[in-house]
Amino acid sequence: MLNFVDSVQDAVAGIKDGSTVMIGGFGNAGQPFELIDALLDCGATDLTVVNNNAGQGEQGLALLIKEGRVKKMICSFPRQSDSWHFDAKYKAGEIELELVPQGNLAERIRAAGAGIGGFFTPTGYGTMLAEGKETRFLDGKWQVFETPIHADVALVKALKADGKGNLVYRKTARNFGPIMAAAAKHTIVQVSDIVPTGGLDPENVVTPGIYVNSIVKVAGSGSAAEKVA
Amino acid sequence: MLNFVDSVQDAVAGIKDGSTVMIGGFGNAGQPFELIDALLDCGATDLTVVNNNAGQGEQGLALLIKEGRVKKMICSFPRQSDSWHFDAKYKAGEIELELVPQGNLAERIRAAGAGIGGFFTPTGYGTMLAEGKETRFLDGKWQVFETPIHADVALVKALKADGKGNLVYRKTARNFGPIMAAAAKHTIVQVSDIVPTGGLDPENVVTPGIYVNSIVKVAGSGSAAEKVA
Amino acid sequence: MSLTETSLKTSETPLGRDDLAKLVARDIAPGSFVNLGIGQPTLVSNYLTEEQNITLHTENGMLGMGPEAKGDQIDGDLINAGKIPVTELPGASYFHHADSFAIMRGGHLDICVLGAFQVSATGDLANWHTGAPGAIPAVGGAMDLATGAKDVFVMMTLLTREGASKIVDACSYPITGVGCVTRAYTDKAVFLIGPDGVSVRETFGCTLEELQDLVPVPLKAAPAAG
Amino acid sequence: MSLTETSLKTSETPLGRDDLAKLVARDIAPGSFVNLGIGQPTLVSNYLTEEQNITLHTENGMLGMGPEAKGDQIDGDLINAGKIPVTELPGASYFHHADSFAIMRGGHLDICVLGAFQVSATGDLANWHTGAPGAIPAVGGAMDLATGAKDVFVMMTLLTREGASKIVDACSYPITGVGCVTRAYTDKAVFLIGPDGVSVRETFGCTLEELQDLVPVPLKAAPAAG
Repeated sequence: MLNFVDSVQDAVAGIKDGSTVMIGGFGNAGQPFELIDALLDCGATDLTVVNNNAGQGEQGLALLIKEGRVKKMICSFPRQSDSWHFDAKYKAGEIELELVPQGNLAERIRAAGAGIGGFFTPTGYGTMLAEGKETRFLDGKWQVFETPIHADVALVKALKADGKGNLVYRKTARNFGPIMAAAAKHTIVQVSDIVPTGGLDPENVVTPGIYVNSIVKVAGSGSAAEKVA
Repeated sequence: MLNFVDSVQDAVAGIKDGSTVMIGGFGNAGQPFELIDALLDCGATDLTVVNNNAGQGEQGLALLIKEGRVKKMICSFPRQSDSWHFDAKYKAGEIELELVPQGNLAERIRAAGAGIGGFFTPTGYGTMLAEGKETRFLDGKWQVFETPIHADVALVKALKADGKGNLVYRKTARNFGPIMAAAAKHTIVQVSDIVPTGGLDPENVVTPGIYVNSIVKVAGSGSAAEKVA
Repeated sequence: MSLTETSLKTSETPLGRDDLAKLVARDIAPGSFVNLGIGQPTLVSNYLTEEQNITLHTENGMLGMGPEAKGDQIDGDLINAGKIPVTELPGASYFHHADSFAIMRGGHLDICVLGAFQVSATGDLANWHTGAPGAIPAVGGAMDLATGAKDVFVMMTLLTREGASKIVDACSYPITGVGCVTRAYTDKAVFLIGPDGVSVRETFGCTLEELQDLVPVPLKAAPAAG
Repeated sequence: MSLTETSLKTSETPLGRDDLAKLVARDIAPGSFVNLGIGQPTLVSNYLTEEQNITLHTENGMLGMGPEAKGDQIDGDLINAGKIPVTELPGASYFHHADSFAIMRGGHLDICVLGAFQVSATGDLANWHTGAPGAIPAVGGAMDLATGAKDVFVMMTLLTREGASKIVDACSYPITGVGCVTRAYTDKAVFLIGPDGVSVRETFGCTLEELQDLVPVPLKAAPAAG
């Protein structure tokens, strides 16, 4: 059931300790910073977080990790020049890491939303990231069996929502939003703008409202540029 | 390499005997009638055709079947009130049928385009359409292993193309077009309108031009309504 | 409760197709996403109210489907899964077939309403194929619908023309899905199918005892709804 | 042809990074769809001509990527896989991550250009992980890029700082993909990797014989391009 909430605090209030939380975004583009900040404030801990990265600098996911609220990261690229909070926790053995090639990460999230129980992908075959995994020769190449990544909650940033919860995104900020919205039991979206039902062209809807549970308008969260500036 | 051709005859000229041909459309919506007619005229035979149905009445795919040019149909719903040409060939043992639940058909086509070697789906488990197929208990339910459907050629109808081959569709005529365009080695598209590059909003492109090989403008093929009328 | 319980009878006569559709429509929770199968289930849409705010899915690629199109509204590019021209409601969206069936397979639809030849005591559904020799099989989206929705409701007459119960111990027709049906709405009763067997929520024109005489599966009265 | 063949030498000196990028750019067929990896491969975009009509893919969700954004063009929502602000060309399109990697995994990209630590005689690529104890691994899209494109070109210096060949019999670093590299562009030579081993298309500042002294893999001269 879709609901529009007044604050990011209300939006994340139901997130429980031990949840698996998907967080959209690639770099700053599409990162729902305000929702992540609210998750930090709400106190939920023992989280498994799915994101392409593992936090950067002194903001968002990096702070969740710093505060010891993340027990496990599922991501493709944790190590960055400014991922010091993750690096420290990882070296101290205080955070678990499941490293997944980026396309397998995306496809595993997509599989969860699409009700696919598992799939074979050529990506990663023969590498240490496929060690111990089932392999099979299909369509002329060796492939690795991968399973869906489900989540309790997704935190997503979109550009606009209408009254039915349909979403559109902006440029490369679209990235993980649509597949995470479909993969999570409960999807929370921050948008720059809420338009009346009928205000989005049905041909151009990217995420249908069926995948959306809570929407909160965050002023000025339209472009990552503003965040960076 | 993308090319714009002047006639549906030129568009289908390269289709060889023995090809696997995907044909878009669900009912009349999205059926590339003019391309199918050209395929009929060009004489290619011994075809495996992938379509949701197996032809209706005295047009399009039904005529291809009537003329004995289709050795095998891969589809979800061959039997209809006016599928007499398929019915006759089937009862005479002159056409092979691979019957696939509609969603598995769509997902198998999608898998081919996405480079997925196979996947487990709950649809069909325990039914005669899963007989002899590998099954596995995943995510709390029994699932069936299904493999991608690749094609040599896809015939697709879209609304508009731009100079880069990007496509948009119209309402429920979108149906199989985007996934078939991605699954075939060579994708031929009939459109109502060709707009200059830059004439489609990058946010609203449904099929990126990378999936398109030949484009032909067919006057007045915008809506199936006109065809019916 | 005992088999002689008669308070289940909520109508003196069996329900007609429209009354049954009305009943199903009333039972759909507000805000639900619903797929109505071809045939009898389509009637349900006539009785959904605006207050219910139900969003209809059609598997050929749309959410927010409106009523059947009439006259000038008819557009060959806007059809439902039964290939009938329909309309578009504000807040609709279009998507391709793989995305559309992902909505179903992924368990995102709240309810799917389907016709049936038979429903077994454990919720197996048979609705796609008579299994008759020589019959040309055609499945369409039946198996996907049966497998995907959170709840699968069936609408059918309880008895075949020959008088045999369509609620059966085990399906004799080829099945569409295993253990998928959670509720069967029939002209004579509403059956709830759960892990502990088949219970009857209400009967129409018969007592539970009379109903049991027609149905070869042990029935019990359902606990009153909370 | 013999190992003493010297006609392969097309330059008297080793190539610099920009000259190498220019060479790669020239070798990309008109109309190709290309993904340029982070780092040195990005330089290739500086030498693609308008006549080539190349479409650049960035795996974070775009086709039709333009040059790096400058000044007022910078938009935080429009970045490449290296998280650098870029621009959009007419005819661009956006899509989500699963669709973007489907483009790669499905074999739709003509060419992917990547950096490398090592390339083996059978085309194995190592470019994601030093394998050093305590190093935090990070893979990103490296394995997807290595696996997906029709041709994987590598750009690298031939030798490490310590003077070891990066063309190796078998990779000592953890590999990114098996048998995926078809061509390696280095400062000293262009290597073609195929089912019958490693051949050299051209050399820069050395003869094939001198090159063979540096590389622990049997080399032969490539047949002249048709």
